[in-house]
Amino acid sequence: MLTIHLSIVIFLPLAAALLAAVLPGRAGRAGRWLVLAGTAGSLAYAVAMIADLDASSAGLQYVTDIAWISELGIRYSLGVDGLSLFMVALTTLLWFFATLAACLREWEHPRLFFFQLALAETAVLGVFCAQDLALFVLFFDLTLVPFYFLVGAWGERDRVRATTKLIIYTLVGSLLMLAGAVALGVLAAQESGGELSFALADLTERTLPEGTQQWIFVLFAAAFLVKMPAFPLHGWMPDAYRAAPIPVLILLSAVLSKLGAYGFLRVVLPILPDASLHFQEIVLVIAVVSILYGSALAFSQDEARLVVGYSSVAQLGFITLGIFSLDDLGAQGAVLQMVNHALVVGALFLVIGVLARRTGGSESLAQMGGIAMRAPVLAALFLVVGFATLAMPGTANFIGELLILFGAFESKLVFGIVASAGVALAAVYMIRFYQRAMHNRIGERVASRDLGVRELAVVAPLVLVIVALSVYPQLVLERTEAATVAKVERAQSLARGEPPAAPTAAAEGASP
Amino acid sequence: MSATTYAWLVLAFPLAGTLVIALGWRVLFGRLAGWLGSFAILLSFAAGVGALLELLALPEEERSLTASAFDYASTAGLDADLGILVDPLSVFMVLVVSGVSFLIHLYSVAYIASDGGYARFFSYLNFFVFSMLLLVLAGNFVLLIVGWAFVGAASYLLISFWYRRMTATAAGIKAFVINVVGDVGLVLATFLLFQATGALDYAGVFTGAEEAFAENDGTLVAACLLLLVGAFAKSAQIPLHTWLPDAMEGPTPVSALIHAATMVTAGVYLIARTHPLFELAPAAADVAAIIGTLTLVMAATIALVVTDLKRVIAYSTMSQIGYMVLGVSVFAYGAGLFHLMTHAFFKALLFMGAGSVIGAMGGEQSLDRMGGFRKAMPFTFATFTLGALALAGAPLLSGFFSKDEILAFTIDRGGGYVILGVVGYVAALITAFYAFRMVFRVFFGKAAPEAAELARGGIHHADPQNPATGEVEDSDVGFPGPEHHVAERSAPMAAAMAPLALLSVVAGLVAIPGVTDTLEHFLEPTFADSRFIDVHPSESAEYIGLAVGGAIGLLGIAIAYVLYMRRPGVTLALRDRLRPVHSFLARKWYFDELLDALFVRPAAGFGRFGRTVVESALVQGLLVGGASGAVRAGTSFARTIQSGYLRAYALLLFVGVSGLALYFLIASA
Amino acid sequence: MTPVAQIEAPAIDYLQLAPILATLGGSIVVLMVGLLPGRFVQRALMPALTLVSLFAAIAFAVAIWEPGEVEPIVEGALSMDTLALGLSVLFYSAGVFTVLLSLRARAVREAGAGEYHSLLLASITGMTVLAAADNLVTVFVGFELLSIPLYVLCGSRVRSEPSLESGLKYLVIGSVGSATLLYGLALIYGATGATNFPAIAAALEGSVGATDPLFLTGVALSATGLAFKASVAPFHQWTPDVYQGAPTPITAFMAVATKAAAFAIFLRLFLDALAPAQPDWAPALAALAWTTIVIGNVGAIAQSSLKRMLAWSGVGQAGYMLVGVVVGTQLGLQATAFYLAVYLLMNVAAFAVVIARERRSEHGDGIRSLEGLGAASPWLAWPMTIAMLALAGIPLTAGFFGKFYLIEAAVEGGWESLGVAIVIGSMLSLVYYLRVLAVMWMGPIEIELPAPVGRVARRVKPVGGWSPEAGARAQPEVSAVAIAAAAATIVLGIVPGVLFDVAADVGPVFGTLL
Amino acid sequence: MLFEQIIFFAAALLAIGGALGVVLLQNPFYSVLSLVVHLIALAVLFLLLSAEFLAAAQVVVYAGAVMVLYIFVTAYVGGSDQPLRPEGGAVARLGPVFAAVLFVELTIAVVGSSLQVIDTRGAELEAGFGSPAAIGELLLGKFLIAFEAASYLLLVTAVGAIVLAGRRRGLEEVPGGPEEGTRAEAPRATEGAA
Amino acid sequence: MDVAWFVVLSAFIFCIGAAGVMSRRSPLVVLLCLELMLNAGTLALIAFARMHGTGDGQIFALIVMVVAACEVVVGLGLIVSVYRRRLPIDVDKLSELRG
Repeated sequence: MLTIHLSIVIFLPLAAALLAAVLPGRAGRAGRWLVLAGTAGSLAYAVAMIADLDASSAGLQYVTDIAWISELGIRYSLGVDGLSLFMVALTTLLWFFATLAACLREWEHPRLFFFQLALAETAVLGVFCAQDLALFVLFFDLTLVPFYFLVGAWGERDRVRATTKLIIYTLVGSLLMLAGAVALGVLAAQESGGELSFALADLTERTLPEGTQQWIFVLFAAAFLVKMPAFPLHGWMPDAYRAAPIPVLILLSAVLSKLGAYGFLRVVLPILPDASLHFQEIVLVIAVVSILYGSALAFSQDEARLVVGYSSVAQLGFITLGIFSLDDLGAQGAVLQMVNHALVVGALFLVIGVLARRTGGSESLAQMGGIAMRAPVLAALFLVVGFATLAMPGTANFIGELLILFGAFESKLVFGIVASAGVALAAVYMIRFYQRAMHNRIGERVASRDLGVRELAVVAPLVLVIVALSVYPQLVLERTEAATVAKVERAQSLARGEPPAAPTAAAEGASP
Repeated sequence: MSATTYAWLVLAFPLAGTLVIALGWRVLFGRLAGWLGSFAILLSFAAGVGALLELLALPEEERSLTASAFDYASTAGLDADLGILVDPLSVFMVLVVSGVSFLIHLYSVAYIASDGGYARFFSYLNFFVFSMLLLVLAGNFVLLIVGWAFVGAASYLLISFWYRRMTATAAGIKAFVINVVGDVGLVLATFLLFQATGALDYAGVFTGAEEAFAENDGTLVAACLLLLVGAFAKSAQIPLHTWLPDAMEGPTPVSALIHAATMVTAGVYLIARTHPLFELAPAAADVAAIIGTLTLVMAATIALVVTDLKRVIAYSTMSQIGYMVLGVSVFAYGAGLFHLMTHAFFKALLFMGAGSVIGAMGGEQSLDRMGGFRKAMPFTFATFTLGALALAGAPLLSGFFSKDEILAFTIDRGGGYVILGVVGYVAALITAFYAFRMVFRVFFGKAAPEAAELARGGIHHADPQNPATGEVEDSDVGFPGPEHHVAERSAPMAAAMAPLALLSVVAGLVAIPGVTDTLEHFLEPTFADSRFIDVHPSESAEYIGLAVGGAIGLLGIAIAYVLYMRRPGVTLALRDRLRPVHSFLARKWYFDELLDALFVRPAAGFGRFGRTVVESALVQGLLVGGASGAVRAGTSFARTIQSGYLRAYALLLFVGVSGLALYFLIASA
Repeated sequence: MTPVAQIEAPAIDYLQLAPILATLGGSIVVLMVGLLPGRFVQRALMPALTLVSLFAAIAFAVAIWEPGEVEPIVEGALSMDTLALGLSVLFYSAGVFTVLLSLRARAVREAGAGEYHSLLLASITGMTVLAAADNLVTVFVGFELLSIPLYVLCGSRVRSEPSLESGLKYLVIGSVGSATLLYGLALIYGATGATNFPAIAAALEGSVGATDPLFLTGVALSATGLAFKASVAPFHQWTPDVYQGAPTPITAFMAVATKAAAFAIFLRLFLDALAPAQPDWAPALAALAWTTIVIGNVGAIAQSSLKRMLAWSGVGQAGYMLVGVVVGTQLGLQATAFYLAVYLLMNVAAFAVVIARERRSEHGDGIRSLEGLGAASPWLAWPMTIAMLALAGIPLTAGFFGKFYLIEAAVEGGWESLGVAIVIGSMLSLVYYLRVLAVMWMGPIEIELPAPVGRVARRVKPVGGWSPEAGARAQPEVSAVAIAAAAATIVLGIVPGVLFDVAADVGPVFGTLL
Repeated sequence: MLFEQIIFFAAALLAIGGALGVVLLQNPFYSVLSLVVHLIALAVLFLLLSAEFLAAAQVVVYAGAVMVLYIFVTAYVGGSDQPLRPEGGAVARLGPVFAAVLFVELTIAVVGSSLQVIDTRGAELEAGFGSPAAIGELLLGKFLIAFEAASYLLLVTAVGAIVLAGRRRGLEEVPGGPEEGTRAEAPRATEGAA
Repeated sequence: MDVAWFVVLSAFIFCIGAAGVMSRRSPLVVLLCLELMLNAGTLALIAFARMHGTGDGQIFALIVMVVAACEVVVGLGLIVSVYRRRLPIDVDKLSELRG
């Protein structure tokens, strides 16, 4: 089947933004709503796809596969399975809310701003849909351009240094990955004698010798770990988080960080199974350290953004842990947790924005306190989000972490046990955050008032999604299971010393 | 309707109550929220009764029903559904929980009346009851953990209900984090069981465990110990008990409901629920027994010296739960649960009484300032004393039977258990003593000014101040309300206390050795598979135990009478004589300091170290600074040789040439 | 003494020579017409005629375009194969852009329109000769024919001190370079006894071993000479100084055309004549590539003058392209050709903006001249942005595929390390490319250049380019060039197929390559 | 034969001497003159290598025309002589060293070369080798392009010379703006502070 | 007389020229040194031509002479205009473009 559905999903926002950018003067002011409509369109499309996804098959659906640059063996090849589809869904969802949040305040050069916003969405969606490694890399690198401007031109304190750091840091990774990707394609072609192709399906079938796999793995890992970010590669995070405007920050933290984890699942594990196994323990160490370190820093921060920022480091540590447990339970947990984390982080930053408006713009915990007093609704929503963030049992996050830990226990008990300390630490930093902000004595400059309609319109729906998912996490689990299992099966069988499972074509979809 | 349907209803009502009150907080005027909440719990209790009847209608061996709503999380070999288990044990718990909870709701309707967070309070309470019922009805470990954590969350919310009190919020965090530690323990345990048995539901795990594990198998013991971590965190047993005294920061009904009657007994329930595992791993059971005993002694001793009325009761709670833990871990399930029930009654009663007194004192909680309330509040006096008697194990009251049955079972096991039993009796003596220490210091002696005012028909309303720090607080949202209420003046409170008083007296009658064993018999189906189901101390032994226990109880009361009524000065003299002992007890055996030094400080230190050292030195310094430093060095090198001097350029060019030529010469050789 | 022998003139295929003749003739015509006085002639006719001859050359080049190996013409002096023609088209288009950018340049006034344009055309002719050279002598002549006019053009603003300085520097260092090249060629000739490339290759295959020290030393010296022209480190030092001093249109021309010519002959000499010795010279060139990539990008970081910054970045880019030579495969050849084309577009766009700004702003070619451009005149800011992103190798610009292609060639040729070198270079380059974007788009900001550690390098003064013609008026042609080049960069970044086809044609000119 | 060797060494010494003179003599005038000597010595060597035509060209064109041009310019500019001042002194010291290194390398290359013929007087020459006729034949034949290009190059050079040294017409009225051609910033005086 | 001698001699002259370029500051003399280097090339070419007995080398040499002349002319032209601009005739003084 050859459909253009995905192309529509990907490019709809960009198209809307271009249209909005060329709209003349007065209409131009309404352009932002056009962009919002574009993101809404993609969101609707994604939801529809989830609705009629064939959960049973691990294969690709809505496949588009056209030769783009035959000289380089690059194909415009899109497709989704359960895994990608949920990534797409959460991307569109968060972009919708971020854009909405952005629409509700004023920007200078709004056209440019919303254009960049939409361009970013298109790029990210491209990454999640790409089924050709070169295309994947292309979109992956492309994501950085709009974010460079979004943070640099509309950011806050010290924005230029922050955004430069962000881009250089992450692009260093991405460029290494570019080299790795090219090498992967070419060497795989030479190895197998086939003609040059970057199609993930082909690459999965053409297994490289372990030595080659290893150095390519390093290049990819560099890109993905920086993106997450994982300790000690999170140097860009504090500055960027401080500088980014809230709507951008939501996307940066909720969606962009997932690119790394997704990349591991989509590219590294299936294509470089031996290397994944070889480096498993190193990556696990990084993951565990990220968990503990991130948590520890999260509960010693004063800036609300950084509390969440470092908590994300920890959360993505968990996700990495799940992925590199090389165990289907862990992987499933990781996938679920990717969705959860995106949702809660998005909500948290929205809340931080709301809080800042009640503390005279300050986001320092020391300045907050007692905000709950006249804002029960805000307090309640924040509480729900907080509990979800610390993965309280009964939330989908708990199921995610449970699966991750089970996976980790299965494969590497020690790492799992150390990591489980992170669960308790999460409780510490999250409750501390909630308490310092909402409870305790009232800060001097705090003016406690409840959520306005606009704020409610942005925050509440997101919280509803979180609650819904908590009641029925199965929604994600059953649809992603087949795909995820297919991603890890090779590495898993290697890890268990079974004869390596032949890469099932179904696992990667019909090869072009 | 089948028992399971009732069970769903049991869950449904409190949940509905929570949501309705939470969403409708704006429109629920006056005390409507309170009545609504209480009514929801009443319905839930009714449903519980319905379930009980349905269950009794069934033949004994079929009295274990499961029902499942939908797949909660089932993927990659793991399968957890939203399922409940209805059997005598869970129904028993449901009844105790919902029953006591109802009365406490009733009490709160009046007690909390003037508080700014009235509706919030009741939605929290309902949520707590829902969570607790979920915990006891859960059909598999995942759902158990969910209920377990919800209970913890509810207790966090209620402890820091007066959230603008720093002390309250601090206590809340402490409780929450320790509870989460417990959760983690449960998760780990669950995994070990899941790995071995491949199942998550109770039946599957228990049957699987019997195949998978030999007696005292290492893994199983580990799993049981991890279960105990969870249990101890909830039930405030050593070393995870430090949160309970601080939890008294919460409003008194909360202390009554959560921190006396229901939540803290969850650990006991857990051990009883997973008894097949513990019977397979006696080693773990013994650990539980020993820790239970330790706790009950420690708590009792501390209760001797604490001067905060509520904290005294809190420590007594710890110590009583120690008895229960001891009971269930010597496989005297009936006894343990029996004590759980009786304790729920009299301890809730004690707290309510305390609440009434504190109300009269205008929020003041210190025993030192109380006294002489006997005349002013006869009803409170009467009920409180009954509760104290039950606690002290005075003959023929509920505590008398339940406690002594546990000890009888323990001693009956012989061997080392005898020591535990003896210790238990010693602690009983202390218990009796501190129980009446409270009674005498609160209700007898010289009347406090508040008591006098109450007698004169007024009631003392100090502007609320933090009992811990004494700082004055406004009475707006997030602080205690301005008014205070005493049982004598508000019907709902009295209406809640009277039945409990009655129960504390008569509850013992359901299990008089040799006469009645209603409870044991009812619970039998659950424990039918236990190897100890038929192990009973001989009646004679039980009666001897009862005699001894009764005597000890009376003796303790007598000593208290002598020390506090006859020769007041003595206690002070004693305290000065035994200064070190006293301070050791007053500092709660230094457990807070210990945990602080072991966990809190290191963690905080690690965080500070990370923020100040690692971030700057490694992350920003070495990785960022190092790279950019290298680049900068390269830059200025490149620019330095770019000196602008033609001849220098020529030089470099020839350097390059000769270099290349050299390479090629070597290559040619 | 033999009686005077009859000289039979060689067969000359004029059609094949047509492109060369077009520019050559053009230069003479322009020179002659330039003698006529009159504003119209000077301002309008000169550029027009130049453009005519350039377009004619392009037309001829396309006309005789024929993939695959072609017979050398005129006794093996030249071989107008697709490599020569393809790159020549680049020279010609570079010429076109230069002419447009020079319309208001002071250099034209000071040098005289006729001379200026005819020198430009002469240089272009030299480039074509060089790119087509199939014989050592032709190589040298072409080399000089390309260089000498440029020396003059660099110094053509005789009233401007930087211009003179750059001219003299370029001349002296350039002559050293060509002397070295000459000596190298002499040694090669000495070792092989032949001047025609095929003959040389044959000799290396046969009688003379490819490892003869005399021969290899010759390779070393001639490599140096070419590396110098391509501004490959450590022979790059003239580049920033000359680029900054020269009139900016000429800088742009040198940046793209000279480099292309240098690489043309690099490819031709090393992949054709010296192909047999590839194992010997490849490692050396690889080392040069590494050095160049690092030095170039590192040097660019601290530049406050846009011209210098582009010069340094040009050094770095030369390093990338050298990779294509090192691997010595057909793919490498194609990748290099492809990148040269892309490189032309990116740089023209960038330089056009620099010209537009330096003529207006008091900051001259300093980076400050771009401040707030995004808001002030997006039609200049966007091309600059695109150019920078493309140079940095960001996707959806031609630059991305250029790098992609080179890396692919490197890996396929077994030089993974060079692939990594390219990406490392790109990383370094981000620092200064992004700075430009920040200055244009991110409002008034502190432009932070890394403070030099160790011995302080002396401050660099921006060079003024203020031009009376442009002082007040808009410069449509400059913006047009910028926009056109930028647009092409984007288009080729989305549908690069066309360019790839051309590159694929250029590939198989040397039968010997795999 | 001996006679030839004597001539070679004499000419060689003369050439080297001339070269050294160019580099070492302080006064540009003398440098030019010693270059002339050097060129003539080279012409002699050309003769030894049986390149009569080139020898002639060398003497006539080079030592004659070009050097005269040199003299004029030197006179015009006034070659004030400077000592080898240590501005960029390291360079002045290192330069000769690397030159020497290069020389050693080249010598090794020549000596180490596996070509036997290099250690002979060279191949057997057919008659008229190096004669104007032979040269002409090659120029108009095999090297036609090079020849034409070279001639074109001469033309271009002439143009260049005009551009550079020729008197400019009509540029004296230079409108205002920053003093044309100078740097955009501070005047020269302040520049070059280390 | 062996060809090698001539080649070595030419190499020596080449290096003298190089050394001169690197050590003299008067652009005039620098130009002369460049002449030296080019002449070294010529000599080598002619020697090789003799060695191989082919005329190519001599033609090459002839061309080189032309080129050398051209470079001289352009160089002198630049020097003259530098002088006209009243700048010091000293390559070390012409070092404003740098960094």
